[in-house]
Amino acid sequence: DRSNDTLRAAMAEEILNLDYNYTTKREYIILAQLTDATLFDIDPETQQVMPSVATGYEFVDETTLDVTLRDDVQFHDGTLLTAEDVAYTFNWIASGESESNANGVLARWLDNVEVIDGQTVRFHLTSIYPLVLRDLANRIMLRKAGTYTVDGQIDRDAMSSDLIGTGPYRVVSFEPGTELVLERFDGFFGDAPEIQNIVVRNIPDVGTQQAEMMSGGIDWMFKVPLDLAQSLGATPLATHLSGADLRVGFIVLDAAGHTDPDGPLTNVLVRRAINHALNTEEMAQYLIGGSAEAIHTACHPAQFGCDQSSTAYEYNPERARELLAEAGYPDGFPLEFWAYRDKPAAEAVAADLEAVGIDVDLRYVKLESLNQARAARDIPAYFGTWGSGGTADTAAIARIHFSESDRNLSGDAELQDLILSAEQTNDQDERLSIYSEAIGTIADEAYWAPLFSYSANYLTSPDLNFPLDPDGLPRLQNSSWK
Amino acid sequence: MSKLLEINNLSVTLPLPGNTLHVVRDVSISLERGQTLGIVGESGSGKSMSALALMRLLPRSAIADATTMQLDGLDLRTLDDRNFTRQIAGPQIGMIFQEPMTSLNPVYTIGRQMTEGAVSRGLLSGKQVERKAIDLLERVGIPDPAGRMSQFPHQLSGGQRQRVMIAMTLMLDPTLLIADEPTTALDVTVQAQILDLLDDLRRERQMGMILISHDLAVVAERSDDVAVMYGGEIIERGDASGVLRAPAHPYTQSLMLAIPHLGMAPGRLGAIPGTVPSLVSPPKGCIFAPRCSYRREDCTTARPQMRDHDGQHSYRCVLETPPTRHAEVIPLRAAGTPVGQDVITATNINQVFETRKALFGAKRQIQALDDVSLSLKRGETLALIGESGSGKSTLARILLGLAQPTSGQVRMLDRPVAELAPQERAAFVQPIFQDPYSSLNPRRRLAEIIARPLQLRGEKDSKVLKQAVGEALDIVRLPQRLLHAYPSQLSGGQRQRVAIARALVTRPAALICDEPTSALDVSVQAQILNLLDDLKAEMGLTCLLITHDMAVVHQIADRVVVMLNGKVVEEGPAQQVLKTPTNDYTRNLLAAAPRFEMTNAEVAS
Amino acid sequence: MTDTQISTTGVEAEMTLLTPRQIFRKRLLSHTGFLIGAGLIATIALIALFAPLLAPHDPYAQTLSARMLPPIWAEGSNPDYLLGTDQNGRDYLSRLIYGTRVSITIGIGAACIGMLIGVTLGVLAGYFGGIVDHAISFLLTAQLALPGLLLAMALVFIIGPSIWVVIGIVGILHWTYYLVVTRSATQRIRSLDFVAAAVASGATPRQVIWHEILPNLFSQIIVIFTFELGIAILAESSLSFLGVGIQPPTPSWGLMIAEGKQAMFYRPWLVVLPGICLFLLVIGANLMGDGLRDITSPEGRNE
Amino acid sequence: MLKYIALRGLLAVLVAFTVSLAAFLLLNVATDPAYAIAGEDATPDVVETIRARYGLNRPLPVRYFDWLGGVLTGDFGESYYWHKPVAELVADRADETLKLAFSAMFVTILIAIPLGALAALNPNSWIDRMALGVAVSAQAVPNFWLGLIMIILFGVMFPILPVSGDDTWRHFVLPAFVLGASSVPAVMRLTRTGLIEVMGADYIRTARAKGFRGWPLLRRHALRNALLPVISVLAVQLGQKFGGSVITESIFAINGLGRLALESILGADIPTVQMLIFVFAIVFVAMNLLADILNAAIDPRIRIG
Ligand SMILES: Nc1ncnc2c1ncn2[C@@H]1O[C@H](COP(=O)(O)OP(=O)(O)OP(=O)(O)O)[C@@H](O)[C@H]1O
Ligand SMILES: Nc1ncnc2c1ncn2[C@@H]1O[C@H](COP(=O)(O)OP(=O)(O)OP(=O)(O)O)[C@@H](O)[C@H]1O
Ligand SMILES: [Mg+2]
Ligand SMILES: [Mg+2]
Ligand code: NI
Repeated sequence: DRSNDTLRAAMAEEILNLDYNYTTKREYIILAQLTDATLFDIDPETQQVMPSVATGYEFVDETTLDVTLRDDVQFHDGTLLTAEDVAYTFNWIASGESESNANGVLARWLDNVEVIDGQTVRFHLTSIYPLVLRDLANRIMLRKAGTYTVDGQIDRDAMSSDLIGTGPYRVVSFEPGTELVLERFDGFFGDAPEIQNIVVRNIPDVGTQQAEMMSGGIDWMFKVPLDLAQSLGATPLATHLSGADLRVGFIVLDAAGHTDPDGPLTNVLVRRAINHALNTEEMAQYLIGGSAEAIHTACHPAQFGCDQSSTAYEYNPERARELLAEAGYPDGFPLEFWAYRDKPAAEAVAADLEAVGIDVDLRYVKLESLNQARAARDIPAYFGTWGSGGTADTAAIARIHFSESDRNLSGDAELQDLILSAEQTNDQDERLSIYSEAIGTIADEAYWAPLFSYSANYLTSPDLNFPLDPDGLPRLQNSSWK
Repeated sequence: MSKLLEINNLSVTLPLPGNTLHVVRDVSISLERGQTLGIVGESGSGKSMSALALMRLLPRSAIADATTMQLDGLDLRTLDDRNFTRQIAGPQIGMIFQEPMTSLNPVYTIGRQMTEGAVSRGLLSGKQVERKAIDLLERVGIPDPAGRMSQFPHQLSGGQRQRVMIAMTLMLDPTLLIADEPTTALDVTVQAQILDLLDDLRRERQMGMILISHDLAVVAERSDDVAVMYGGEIIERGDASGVLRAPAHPYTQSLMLAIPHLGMAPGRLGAIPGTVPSLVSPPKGCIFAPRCSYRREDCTTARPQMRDHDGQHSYRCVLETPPTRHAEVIPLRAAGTPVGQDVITATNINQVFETRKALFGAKRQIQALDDVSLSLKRGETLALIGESGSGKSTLARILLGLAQPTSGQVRMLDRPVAELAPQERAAFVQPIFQDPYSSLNPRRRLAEIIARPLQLRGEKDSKVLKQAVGEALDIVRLPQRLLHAYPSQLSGGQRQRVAIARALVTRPAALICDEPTSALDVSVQAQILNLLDDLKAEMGLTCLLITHDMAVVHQIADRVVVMLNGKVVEEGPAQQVLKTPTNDYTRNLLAAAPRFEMTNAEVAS
Repeated sequence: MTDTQISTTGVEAEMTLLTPRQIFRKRLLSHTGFLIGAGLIATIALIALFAPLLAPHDPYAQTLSARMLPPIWAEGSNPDYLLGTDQNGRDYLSRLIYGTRVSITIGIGAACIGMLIGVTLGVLAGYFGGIVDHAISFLLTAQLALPGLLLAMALVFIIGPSIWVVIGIVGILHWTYYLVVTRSATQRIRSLDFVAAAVASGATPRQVIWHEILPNLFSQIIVIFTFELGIAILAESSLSFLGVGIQPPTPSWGLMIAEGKQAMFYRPWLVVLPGICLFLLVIGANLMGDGLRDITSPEGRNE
Repeated sequence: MLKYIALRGLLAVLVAFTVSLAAFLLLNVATDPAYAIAGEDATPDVVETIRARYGLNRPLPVRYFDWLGGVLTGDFGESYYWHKPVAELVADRADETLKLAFSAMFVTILIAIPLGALAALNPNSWIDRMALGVAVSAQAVPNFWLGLIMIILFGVMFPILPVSGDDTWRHFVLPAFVLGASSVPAVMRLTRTGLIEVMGADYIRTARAKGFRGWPLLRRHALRNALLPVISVLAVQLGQKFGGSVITESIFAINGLGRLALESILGADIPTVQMLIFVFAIVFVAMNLLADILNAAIDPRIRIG
């Protein structure tokens, strides 16, 4: 609402905890951008590492990194950030007792952080890790030393509601699951945002959100289903924005034969047939819309190392049938196909597979159920998506899907070694060629049937100026009134 | 001075989907101050409808019409409903009903219900009303009347509630009191008290009273004038002694012959053939014609005139002089059948029920049977009498083996009943219950109902079953074509016969009949009692008969056992107990039983 | 004159009376509400039966380029799709027609399961009383105290959604009405004299229950069945609406409403059309239930 | 009386424990909360961390008895999501649900009882038919559909009422109507049948014979008796509304217990679900008890020993 300089954003997911060190979901990244600052920023356009709380860095050797800090970074309670604070934050999260959600990310490579002087900290790495700076930029929010120990007791929820961060906005009030009120923080070290107040309301139902948007009750909503975004965007009541999104959608096929050692999916011809059967162009255009595009790689084309020259299987149901026949399934076979989001797309996939003779039993379930079934190796094929945590690097998608993880259904040990080897080097060219080879293998073996990249659909009130970034992360702090 | 009540040509019709019931037709009655008019007639004859029409309490859809309807010279027909309810219902005409248990509002105190009529009319001040209510309660014989004012109806017994109803009606000092079967639901001893009370009050206050009853003896004892109703019409009316001692109409005559009389030697009863007429279309001729043994051609062509008979009373019949009934009494067929050994003996039976009065309240024990011993001999009819709640039905269930006594032993055929296999027991003794409506499964055809005991015994051959059912129907004199009817298509008497047929199909040696006729009209009761007599004569049936009617005991029993509060208080040969009771309670029971003080000759006149 | 003889005139008068079944039929046919309800249900059942003949399209066939077309009366419609298309470009009319199958299958299946459970427990509790009755009453209280929708969600969650799971769960959650009614009816019938007569003839409890009690519960069970039919259909649609019911792409009206919900302001028919179908089916069941209840209750129309 | 209440209280607790045990088993067999907490892009190590953090790697019976032990000391555990004691959470949310339940009940009573009474006093008239029509229709309209239609109608076509949130009384108008409408058929039918039955009772005939008719007859003699069963049903319906407004609360974005329950189930927030189900069971039994006590207060025949 421009009149009282308050941006009212709606979110369907409940906001329960403001401390991004203890959360994972996307909504929390958006909020963390507002309330917290990280050591570095990644330029969304160029993917370059930019200074933020840190002014610069230097690799002392392959596993030692020195980072220098600004001297004017203020916490929301007015105290200045020191090197001790930074070291505390990282050491705490890396320690097992933090039980932080970021612990896994950090513990992989961080040994400890040491204070060199008032403006410098030193990171000791356990091994070579090419994505150090990205992790520093994305995952860890800085806290005052001792934050998580209250009266001698560990309190992991210390920052969950009365957050003291270093970001451009500070928390005025927070009612978990209902409403978060933020106010511009005048002591912010960076560029001051234009809008004075941001109110984030939880409205679980998109229909209700939309009604609120129409009646002027909210100014911004995201994750808007395409149809709604288009329809409402066509009215003067709201503006439809469609931005890029690093998220990609794909079908993971049980090539390893976890569900059935001799099942059809263990046959590469069948997997190729499935790739041929899917009209991904139409799905991208009609069901996801906006900037979404069909993809043929197991990564987002915008990601570093995502080589687009790998095999592409064009939409060709005839060919798919032939391949199935060739594989010994002229009459198709029954296939349990799991999905948890984008129901229309899941149904479209099912319909396309049915069209080439595969008898699909669509199991549209809650994410938890899918995750659980997958962990139990009970899923022959599922419609997955991955947002890479906003990281425009193939590493962010390849590692989790093709190395030791229940998401890896390829059963290809060589591929796994290949992908892990990319993380043993800081040489970007070498990484590029490794990923290129890996992506090529995945495509040739048709371990996946890549579907499409996503598009982020937003609806904003007509007088809101909301710039979009190519990495697909909404940054409310950059908005302004028209 | 005009008569207190004068109604001429009252008709009531009830439109039903598809047709119309003519429930009251052309009824004329009149009543003097201080007099009692008794209206008698079998169930469904339109007694209540006539009274309700007077009170404007008919069902919503009913239409009432009369040429005269005057109360104390005031033409009631000119009053609109509002004025009628203010001026007549209550202050002028009071009415009490049959069901004392449900006629008081359960959620308000006695006091409130007694006083509200007067208070809402502003007749008396609060204090006065209270005083008057307490006085009246005292007058009707309620102990501790002041305390009762704050009690609720459920805290009173049935007889007390009926007294409260009477007192409540008297609060507005009506000039006419209508009592619609005021005592039918009560025990005979209580019945006598209530009727005495009503009589006294009528005399004290010079009220007119209409006493509706199906019990001819009650009406004979308590009324000045009597109207006999049949099929919605008054077929005979006049002074009580004239109408009931020297009935002129063939129907009234038949009715008198159908009732067992305490004062006469027991003999076959004169059952009226056929069933009550349908009220859907008014008959052109005499309404009783289809069942009348004096039926003539002209009976069915035109409605007979009301005919004067010895000045005091008149009747509606084509016969100019009333027919004379045959005087001889046909003796019972089973009289003097030999009595054999004990077949069922109960020794020292105790039955204690545990009930909770309130939800989760303390348990209460009811000693339903207290050390009862009794034996039933082969070939005899043993009557068990006693007031309501004295444990008769409980004992019957125990004798049948349907319930286990708390202590004591029942021996059947010289073996403990528990040792008998259910089939053996069933083959020996069968029950007949009071309510012919609930004793037949409404979802089964008669053939299935009657064949069921045989099937349970393991008989599968459909031919055998069919034959047995046919024979059973013959025994109870039901036509074979009813085989495929449902119980709902039968009259009460026919149903009771089906129940008897079912009991007899396995050829048991004994029947235990729990009030088999008390739900039936007297004419039907006569059929059933005669049937029992036949069965005894033809099959040598042993019979335990539970009843509360002294006349029935007199009619059919060889021996009688009197129960009070779960104890046997007297036992002996029937005629001896009835003539020379030794127990006070039995004496009261006998004294309270309404009776015609008539001789055989009188009935025959 | 033989007094025990029944005059034939009287008997003949009674023989013209109708059997209970005939009376029932006659009253049914003169009850407007019942006729409307039965008509609705019959029509919908026929549609379900002949869905393949009636549906103009394959309800699963998608044309992504023809998504969310409006119905024929609205602007921009395609005459090939009488009621437009859904978000995957499938013919809405065909999906609505096939949706009858889901609703009717689930309604009947769940009502039957509920009936089996409820009537069994009700008859046992009513007939045996005592400890059996107490145990069953406790079960009843526990069941009633459980928020049904939540439990259903949790259960579907566990077993994974499919039409049979939904039938089973909706059925398992809807037996209380049967139980309450059959329990008290059994208690009442049990105390009637014809039961005592059967026992006196040596009938075992089983024989009494099958032969004497159940036939008398029949009409009440039918009445509850029709009501439960409606309730089960609504329950399925609620579950599907919440996303834990019927699996896509199977056409279920509740699911269709949930899917259309997002676009309801611009394409209200997506919500309104399946809503109306659901309404008609359930109202049909309820009218039938009301009618049957009126007819079987002795005083005529009196719930 | 006290003994009765104590016994019923015991029953309530027993029911609550039975129900919560059932819920506990169901939920735990159903889902692994760790996955739910972790979210869409969670890596396995995050899931593992979470599992350890919440003690989800302990055997089921241990966890149940742990929970039970907590409950006996008044501690219902901590929500996996909200990071605060479940009891606090439920207490926080309860007021919205209470407001919604009571206002819905108000709507129900306002519509159902007068309509039922009018129908009963004019049986088979057009009023009666209309009332039955309302009842049958209200029964056949799915709650969620009515909610959506109300939003379309009053939020968009005639935007006179807010369609989401729970700030002012105006926010409660639509949800209260939608939720209240679902109880109208039962209450209306019961009022109607009850009154018809009472109007045919012998004691009403007695009152008529004493010269009462019309409104005084209804007020002084019929209403109290007829309302006895209605009160029980109202209490049960109110009890159900405390827990059963899942759909209404989520459609209208009211932050009450229903929505909390929905989200907790979908998110496998077992402690929260456990407590909610426990509380709903207690509320249900308590409402029944309340109905019994009210009935006993009105009807002298029922005396609680
Ligand atoms: N509400 C009603 N609807 C239809 N028919 C009725 C109604 N009330 C009474 N009848 C019929 O009207 C006729 C006369 O009934 P009424 O109650 O006057 O008989 P009664 O002589 O008082 O009988 P009883 O001795 O059984 O009380 C009967 O055939 C009865 O079936
Ligand atoms: N199942 C039972 N539980 C508790 N009390 C019972 C039970 N059956 C009978 N009683 C009580 O036992 C006593 C005797 O009842 P019973 O039915 O045997 O009397 P009755 O002489 O047959 O009376 P009526 O003439 O009214 O039929 C009554 O006080 C009754 O309330
Ligand atoms: Mg009568
Ligand atoms: Mg008895
Ligand atoms: Ni003769």
